[in-house]
Amino acid sequence: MALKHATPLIDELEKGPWPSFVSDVKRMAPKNPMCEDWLGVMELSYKEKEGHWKHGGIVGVLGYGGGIIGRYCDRPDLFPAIAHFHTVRINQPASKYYTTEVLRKLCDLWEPRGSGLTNMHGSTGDIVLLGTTTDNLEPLFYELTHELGMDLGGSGSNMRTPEGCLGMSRCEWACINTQDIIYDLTMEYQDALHRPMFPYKFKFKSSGCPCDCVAAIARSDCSIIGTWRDKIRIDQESVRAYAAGELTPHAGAGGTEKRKFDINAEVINLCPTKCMEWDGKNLKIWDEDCTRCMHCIRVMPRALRPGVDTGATILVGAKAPILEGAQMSSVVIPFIKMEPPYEEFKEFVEKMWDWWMENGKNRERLGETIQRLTLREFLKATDLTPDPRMVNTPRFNPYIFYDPAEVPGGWEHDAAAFRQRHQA
Amino acid sequence: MALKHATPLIDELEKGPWPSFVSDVKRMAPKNPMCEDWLGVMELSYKEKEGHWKHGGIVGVLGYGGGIIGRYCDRPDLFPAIAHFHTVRINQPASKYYTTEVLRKLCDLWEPRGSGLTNMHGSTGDIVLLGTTTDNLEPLFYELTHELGMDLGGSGSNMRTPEGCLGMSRCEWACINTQDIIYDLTMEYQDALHRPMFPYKFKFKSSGCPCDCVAAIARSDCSIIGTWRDKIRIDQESVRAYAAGELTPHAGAGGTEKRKFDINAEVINLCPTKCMEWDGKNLKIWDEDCTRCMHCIRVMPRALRPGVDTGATILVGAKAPILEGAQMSSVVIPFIKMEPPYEEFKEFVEKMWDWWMENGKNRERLGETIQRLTLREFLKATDLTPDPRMVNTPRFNPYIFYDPAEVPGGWEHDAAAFRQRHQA
Amino acid sequence: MAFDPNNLMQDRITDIGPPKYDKFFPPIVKDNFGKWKYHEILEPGVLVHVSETGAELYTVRIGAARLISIDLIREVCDLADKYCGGYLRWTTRNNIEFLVSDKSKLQPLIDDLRSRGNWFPIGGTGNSITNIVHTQGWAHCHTPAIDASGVVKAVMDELFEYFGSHKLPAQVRIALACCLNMCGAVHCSDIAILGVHRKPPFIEHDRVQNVCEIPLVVAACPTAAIKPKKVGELKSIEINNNRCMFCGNCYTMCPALPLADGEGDGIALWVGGKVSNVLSTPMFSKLAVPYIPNEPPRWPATVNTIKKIVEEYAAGGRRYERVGDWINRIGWERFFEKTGLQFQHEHIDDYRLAMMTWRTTTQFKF
Amino acid sequence: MAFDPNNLMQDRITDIGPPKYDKFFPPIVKDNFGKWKYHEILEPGVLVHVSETGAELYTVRIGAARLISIDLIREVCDLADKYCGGYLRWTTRNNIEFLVSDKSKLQPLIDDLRSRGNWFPIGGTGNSITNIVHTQGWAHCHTPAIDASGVVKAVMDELFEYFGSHKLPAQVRIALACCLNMCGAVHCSDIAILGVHRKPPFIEHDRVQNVCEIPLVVAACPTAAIKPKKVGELKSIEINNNRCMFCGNCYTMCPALPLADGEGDGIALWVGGKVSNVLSTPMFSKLAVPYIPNEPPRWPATVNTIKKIVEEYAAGGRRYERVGDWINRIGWERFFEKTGLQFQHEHIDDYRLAMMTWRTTTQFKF
Ligand code: SRM
Ligand code: SRM
Ligand code: SRM
Ligand code: SRM
Ligand code: SF4
Ligand code: SF4
Ligand code: SF4
Ligand code: SF4
Ligand code: SF4
Ligand code: SF4
Ligand code: SF4
Ligand code: SF4
Repeated sequence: MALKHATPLIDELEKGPWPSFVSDVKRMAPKNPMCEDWLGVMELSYKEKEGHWKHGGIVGVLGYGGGIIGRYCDRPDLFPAIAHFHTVRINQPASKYYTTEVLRKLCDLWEPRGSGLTNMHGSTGDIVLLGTTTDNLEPLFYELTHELGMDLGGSGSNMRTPEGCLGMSRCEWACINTQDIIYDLTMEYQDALHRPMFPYKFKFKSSGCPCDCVAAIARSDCSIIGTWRDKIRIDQESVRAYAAGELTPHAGAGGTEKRKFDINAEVINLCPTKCMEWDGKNLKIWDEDCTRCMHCIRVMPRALRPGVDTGATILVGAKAPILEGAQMSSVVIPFIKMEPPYEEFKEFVEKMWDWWMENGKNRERLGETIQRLTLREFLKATDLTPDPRMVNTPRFNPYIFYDPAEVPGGWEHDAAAFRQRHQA
Repeated sequence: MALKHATPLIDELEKGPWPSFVSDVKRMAPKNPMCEDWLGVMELSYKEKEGHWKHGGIVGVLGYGGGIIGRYCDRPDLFPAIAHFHTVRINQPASKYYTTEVLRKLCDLWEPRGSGLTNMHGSTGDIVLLGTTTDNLEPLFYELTHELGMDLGGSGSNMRTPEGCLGMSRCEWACINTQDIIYDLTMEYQDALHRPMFPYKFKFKSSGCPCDCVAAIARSDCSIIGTWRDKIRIDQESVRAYAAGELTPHAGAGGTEKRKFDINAEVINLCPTKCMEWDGKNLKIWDEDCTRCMHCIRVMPRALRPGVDTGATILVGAKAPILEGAQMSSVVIPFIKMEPPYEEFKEFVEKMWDWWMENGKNRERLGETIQRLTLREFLKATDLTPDPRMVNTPRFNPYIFYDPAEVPGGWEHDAAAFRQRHQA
Repeated sequence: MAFDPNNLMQDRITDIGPPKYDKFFPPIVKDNFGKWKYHEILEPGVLVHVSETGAELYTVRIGAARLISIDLIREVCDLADKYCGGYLRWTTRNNIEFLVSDKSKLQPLIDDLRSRGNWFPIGGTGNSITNIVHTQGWAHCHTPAIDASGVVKAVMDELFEYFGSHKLPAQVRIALACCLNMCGAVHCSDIAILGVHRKPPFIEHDRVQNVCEIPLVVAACPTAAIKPKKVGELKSIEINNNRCMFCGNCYTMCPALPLADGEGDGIALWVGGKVSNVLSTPMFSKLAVPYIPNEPPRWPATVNTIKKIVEEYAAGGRRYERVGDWINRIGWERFFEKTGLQFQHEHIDDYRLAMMTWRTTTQFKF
Repeated sequence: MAFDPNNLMQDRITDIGPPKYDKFFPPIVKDNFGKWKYHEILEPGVLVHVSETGAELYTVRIGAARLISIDLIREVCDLADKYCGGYLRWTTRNNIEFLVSDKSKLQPLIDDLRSRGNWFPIGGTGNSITNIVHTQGWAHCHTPAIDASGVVKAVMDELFEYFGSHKLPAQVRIALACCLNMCGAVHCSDIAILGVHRKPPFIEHDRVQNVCEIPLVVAACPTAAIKPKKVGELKSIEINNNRCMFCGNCYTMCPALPLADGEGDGIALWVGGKVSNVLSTPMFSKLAVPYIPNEPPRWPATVNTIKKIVEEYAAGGRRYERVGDWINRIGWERFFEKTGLQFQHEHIDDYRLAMMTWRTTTQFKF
């Protein structure tokens, strides 16, 4: 069946071994005029090398300050079906597990109410329904809540949809229950998620271990990363089995064949802290020097496991470049136990938010506020004690703001006495 | 003989195994009232924990804009002999070699004309004569030039006295003739040294090799550091002698006894680029990967020597913290041949100075001007080509100032055409 | 009760949040939650996780476009119903994972997936190039300098051999963001594809005061290039083009400042970033190529440059070395040599922390 | 002709520069310039350099105060005349080197030096603690927060065993600067002693307009804490004390802004810097102790803290590891533990590049 718009350029994207979104959408187009016009606008963009979407106005559902991104086409004359093309962000279930049942319901819900196109998932983690009109929003929200038991995600200057790695659900290295943490925070802070109250957006992400499979350290204002503070568990027999070539090193990540494994070359010498020793029979780890980089564990997963006194390292301030340049998260709590109901952690979160709301400028991410007002102020406001683990290195400039409380007489000089000692 | 001022506090500094400046000056005091009063003012400072020197006014010798630091005591009532206590900076001979003849002449000259105290040497490298009065300056300068064939060093916003390591005079690693370079620059730029013409001070330092024994990289606006670009010279027989414990490793720097020397542990594994191999008989270096860190050479000086295609790496911008924080020098010329008359280098110097004089703010060091106006501008002004050796890492922020000359249409948009393609 | 457009408050449910996380867990996950003991990759794209209880969970990972239709989702559901008791998940990089509890269904699932043309490629595990994290591009956003999905498709087609194999020294994570907002968080990726503008915005003075809040626009500029200015009777702004580095933040705040331009826009490539704390610490991506023109529909120059970088890394990287570790070992001078890329003034940082990137040592390679 | 105070131009010589460098070379240096082949440290403080020609030059290095009198110089000359044919030099760290060409005079020189009490200690070579580079302090400058020569004497007395021995893992370079101007260039030293003020300047409003150029004073402040201000009829300035970090740069420009204060001033200690490009690249010194009070005449707290740092380094450093390399290996968390120093808010950078110092990884030691 011929489509409304010829798309010679994007048709090129049907070729090749990787799944083609063009083929997918073309398959939809006969049933959905939005898809048809969307193919048309894409083709136009491919021709002109310019996008054709305008800024969104304020669209949303009643009582929510976020979750919908308004979007309008700048050529409604050519593509009337997508003149309005708003996005709906749905808070994904933690770690993105689904039954086919709920997915089919979602498809059934979306089919009549929008383009039928989605992003599985958005960069923040939401289910993204791509392209609908304002009048569809309220019914869609109604069905979403009633029939799927789901809710909108975040947008605007609010807490954004938190996201975690799959953690304990399928990973042997998880040191914290990422799913429960993410779910608990999401539920506890529904108001912050749905009603913008912050200077700018705020993102939580949680990874179960330092591998950081949800990239928390790069893109969350508050990163919760599992770790342990006791000893790596060693099964010496399995270590010997790796050495003997009986087990596949690196769980097959570097090739699935069993192979001779030189523990010295591939583990001991690579350990960043050089805190390991292998005498051909036994592996010894000086855990007090280990920085929990996961390398030895990930290359010999059947022999080594994280310790059992587990908890999280909390880091804050990651963000993309706008305005002050990109930041990664920085350690502010080297270790915290993370057991429900996470009270100690939530107290920290609330102190952090209070400080940020009081001091942050409009459109200033937490990391930027800390940059501007100093990490010292942040620690003070959140009742945290300075710790060398918070820095890669102490300062190397001598521009120290000494506390006047610690100086005899504070900032005051006795000018007269000074001039008695020293003639001008 | 009792001295004028009791000095119970600083007398404590006569104790202990390290040479005592207090004992030294006390020995002088009976002959020189300036020394007597200087001991007195030091004692007062030790009591009050405050210095007693005021800002200097403008003092100097005719036709020179630097070389003398004016200094006045803020208690002339108590210490009249040092009411005036100016410093004379004398340009040291390169690498600070002396004959006793010239030193004695210097002492004879200084004895009647000042305190008889010196700094051998000042931090910049000058011979510092510490403490004299304004009326002594001209005769002192006359005698200095006539009898010693010496001249003043720098102070103020001028080129400062250049300084080098001892280089080829007594070091087997010197890749450039530091003495000649320093002498040549000093002579060529006498005017810049004696007559302030820059936004702020400007320092040259030259080390013969990457050991940097004159700390050029930390404290010179322009650092000239010897290096080579061919191969490390290896005497395999001597390598074997080290391995066999026949030669003292590290030339005795770590203990002067001969000892068993594990080349793998002490050299191969420590080499920062891991570009060496030792099979028990022969040492192999992949020179293309060597970063010339000097380690292997310094631990086996009888076996290894720098290459023979030698020259210098030029780095610019080092300085102390005021204002923008301390800087080390940064590479701007990875390799340059340094043969008299150093024309290519001097062309670079003059372009650099022209740019700095034109663009530098008052009291802005070269490194700060580069920070403010970008390294790109500096390279452009000095006709240097960007090279990855100039950076530890390319930029990681996306804030690129693209050159409009490379953009079709430059900075201009065709606004009307744009709005024909895109409705507002 | 059904939705009543005239009575939005009727029966309204709000703030229920997402379904509880374990609601969609397959039974084997529920039973073995927190008890997993080890895992193994059986072949690229196929994992087994073994529990302390002895239970074994098989996972088959397939690459997917991130922009997918409900038709595609339904097709995936059919497969999950047939082989996985109806359970599946998406990964943090937008791949789909089929969760197989019944080992006998593993090979049939794999065979089925392989039989369906280019829809469901298996791979993305271990030392592969997995799915490219990306953003909207011309598909939906108002600030892009490039498309997203199309560039990703073109790149993945070319790198496809690395998706279904483990032949790289380590995992390679590629990300794309269509503008400097970097929704793809590309700033810590092994290879990052970034849409860039190269012309300062033009100012539609007749619209500014109507559609923009001038103080917010002024504050939005990272380099303070924008000042308020009266143009005739109109309140507007002026831009010091010399200070503009084309970030588009002002355009985000003010639609009357378009900067997109077909000929001006294009792609910058970045390399050597990472997120994990494994061996080395997280690293930012660094500029490799300042500009490649937009070449729809298949962006050949971009694709080939990435391929070249990957191939040099594949040839030169040591086992476990991420791209950034490899470059740190060989040095940037060698990176540019080996890849044939040109080092230009754009590579030298000139923003706020620039000084920290200069080479303050004589240590480098000739 | 003699100097005539009434005719300065008579016979005036200017711009002759220093004597040519080889003028004072001993003959053996002239003959073997650029031909040296290797060297060896025979015992701490005693070096031999061997030339390709076979010539051998012996050097005996002695520690010296940097502030020395002409009497002392003459005494040194006597020694050089007796044993060195009248040749000697100073090093870049203010030690004196006797240059002995005649091997038979080596031991007699050493014996003679040793016989003269504490005037001429032999050492400073190899893995020692050599002379402390320092500045003026209360001896001559107008901005110091501490003395220089006296602190150096007290510290060297305590560390004396390390001057004449090679028992440290590597060389340890200590430097002192009496104010933030850092004439001692202490910012790249293994251990740095820095004089610090802790009170903002007080303003002598009645003097400012007479003795200072207000725009220069305003420009001098790195943190923009200073503004011009009229005080009654007087043109003066005001200081926002909250922004002042006590650098004293305004005082350098304006004597009417004193900030020295006996109780406020003191010492900050820094560690882990280096200059050489050997093994590791040059490094800045990092804050170890933000403040120790001035304790003349012998600064016991400063001395003991430095001793403790040196001893921990001596015990824990590996061969060839500079202080900074040692700390990088063990981590700052261990450095503070081992030395018993307290990590405080002052250690956390809050100046311009502060962000680059934060720990953006989960890698650290408990
Ligand atoms: C949809 C999504 C991209 C995607 O294709 O997945 C997205 C899309 C937009 N982002 Fe984003 N961001 C999305 C995840 C991100 C991320 C990644 C993350 O959350 O992990 C980042 C980087 C991390 C961070 O937060 O810094 C990100 C950093 C930005 C920024 C820069 C923020 C900064 O502080 O530097 C902006 C600009 C702004 O806020 O004005 C922005 C703005 C936008 C806007 C709203 C455009 C704008 O200027 O108003 C985009 C709307 C596009 C559209 O029409 O659909 N978006 N944005 C992602 C959200 C989907 C979801 O909810 O799951
Ligand atoms: C005498 C000397 C210290 C010493 O005891 O050795 C010295 C003494 C002074 N220096 Fe210095 N500087 C001396 C070498 C240095 C060095 C080291 C070097 O040259 O290698 C530095 C650090 C490197 C650098 O240049 O950055 C240095 C960085 C400063 C600064 C900070 C400059 C900056 O850009 O951060 C100042 C402040 C200024 O210029 O206003 C300064 C200012 C001063 C003044 C003139 C005080 C002032 O504020 O006006 C001092 C006069 C002291 C006196 O009364 O005798 N001095 N000054 C050194 C010169 C002796 C000589 O000629 O050999
Ligand atoms: C499924 C997923 C988590 C999820 O919640 O969805 C996941 C799952 C696993 N990751 Fe991951 N990682 C996942 C995203 C990530 C990310 C995030 C990202 O790429 O955006 C990272 C950080 C990337 C970075 O550093 O830039 C990540 C860095 C790792 C590492 C560190 C590897 C390294 O060399 O740095 C490991 C350990 C390893 O594989 O050696 C790891 C290991 C693992 C293990 C082996 C954990 C386990 O024991 O089961 C899982 C199978 C890995 C595999 O694919 O071979 N995972 N992993 C994500 C799959 C993404 C995909 O579809 O390709
Ligand atoms: C005499 C002197 C040069 C001069 O022109 O006066 C000199 C002379 C030598 N240096 Fe040096 N260095 C001299 C100041 C320096 C400095 C500058 C400084 O300290 O301010 C440095 C850089 C310091 C730093 O990195 O902070 C310096 C870093 C080195 C190194 C690198 C050591 C390291 O582990 O980083 C070597 C190589 C070695 O010793 O292993 C070296 C090696 C040498 C050798 C062995 C060179 C040779 O082949 O003769 C000389 C004898 C060293 C010895 O004392 O054991 N020299 N050397 C200086 C003596 C200062 C003193 O009195 O103590
Ligand atoms: S971050 Fe750690 S716990 Fe989470 S999935 Fe990755 S490896 Fe497993
Ligand atoms: S986790 Fe990393 S640091 Fe710790 S022992 Fe293993 S390899 Fe070494
Ligand atoms: S810098 Fe090099 S050439 Fe100069 S003295 Fe030191 S080791 Fe010798
Ligand atoms: S000079 Fe340094 S980098 Fe070069 S081979 Fe020797 S140890 Fe290795
Ligand atoms: S990166 Fe830029 S263009 Fe792409 S989705 Fe995000 S805001 Fe839009
Ligand atoms: S594009 Fe960015 S840099 Fe340019 S004017 Fe706008 S906000 Fe400023
Ligand atoms: S460091 Fe400061 S106080 Fe010491 S001499 Fe230099 S300018 Fe003077
Ligand atoms: S001491 Fe320094 S920071 Fe304080 S006001 Fe003066 S110049 Fe500014």
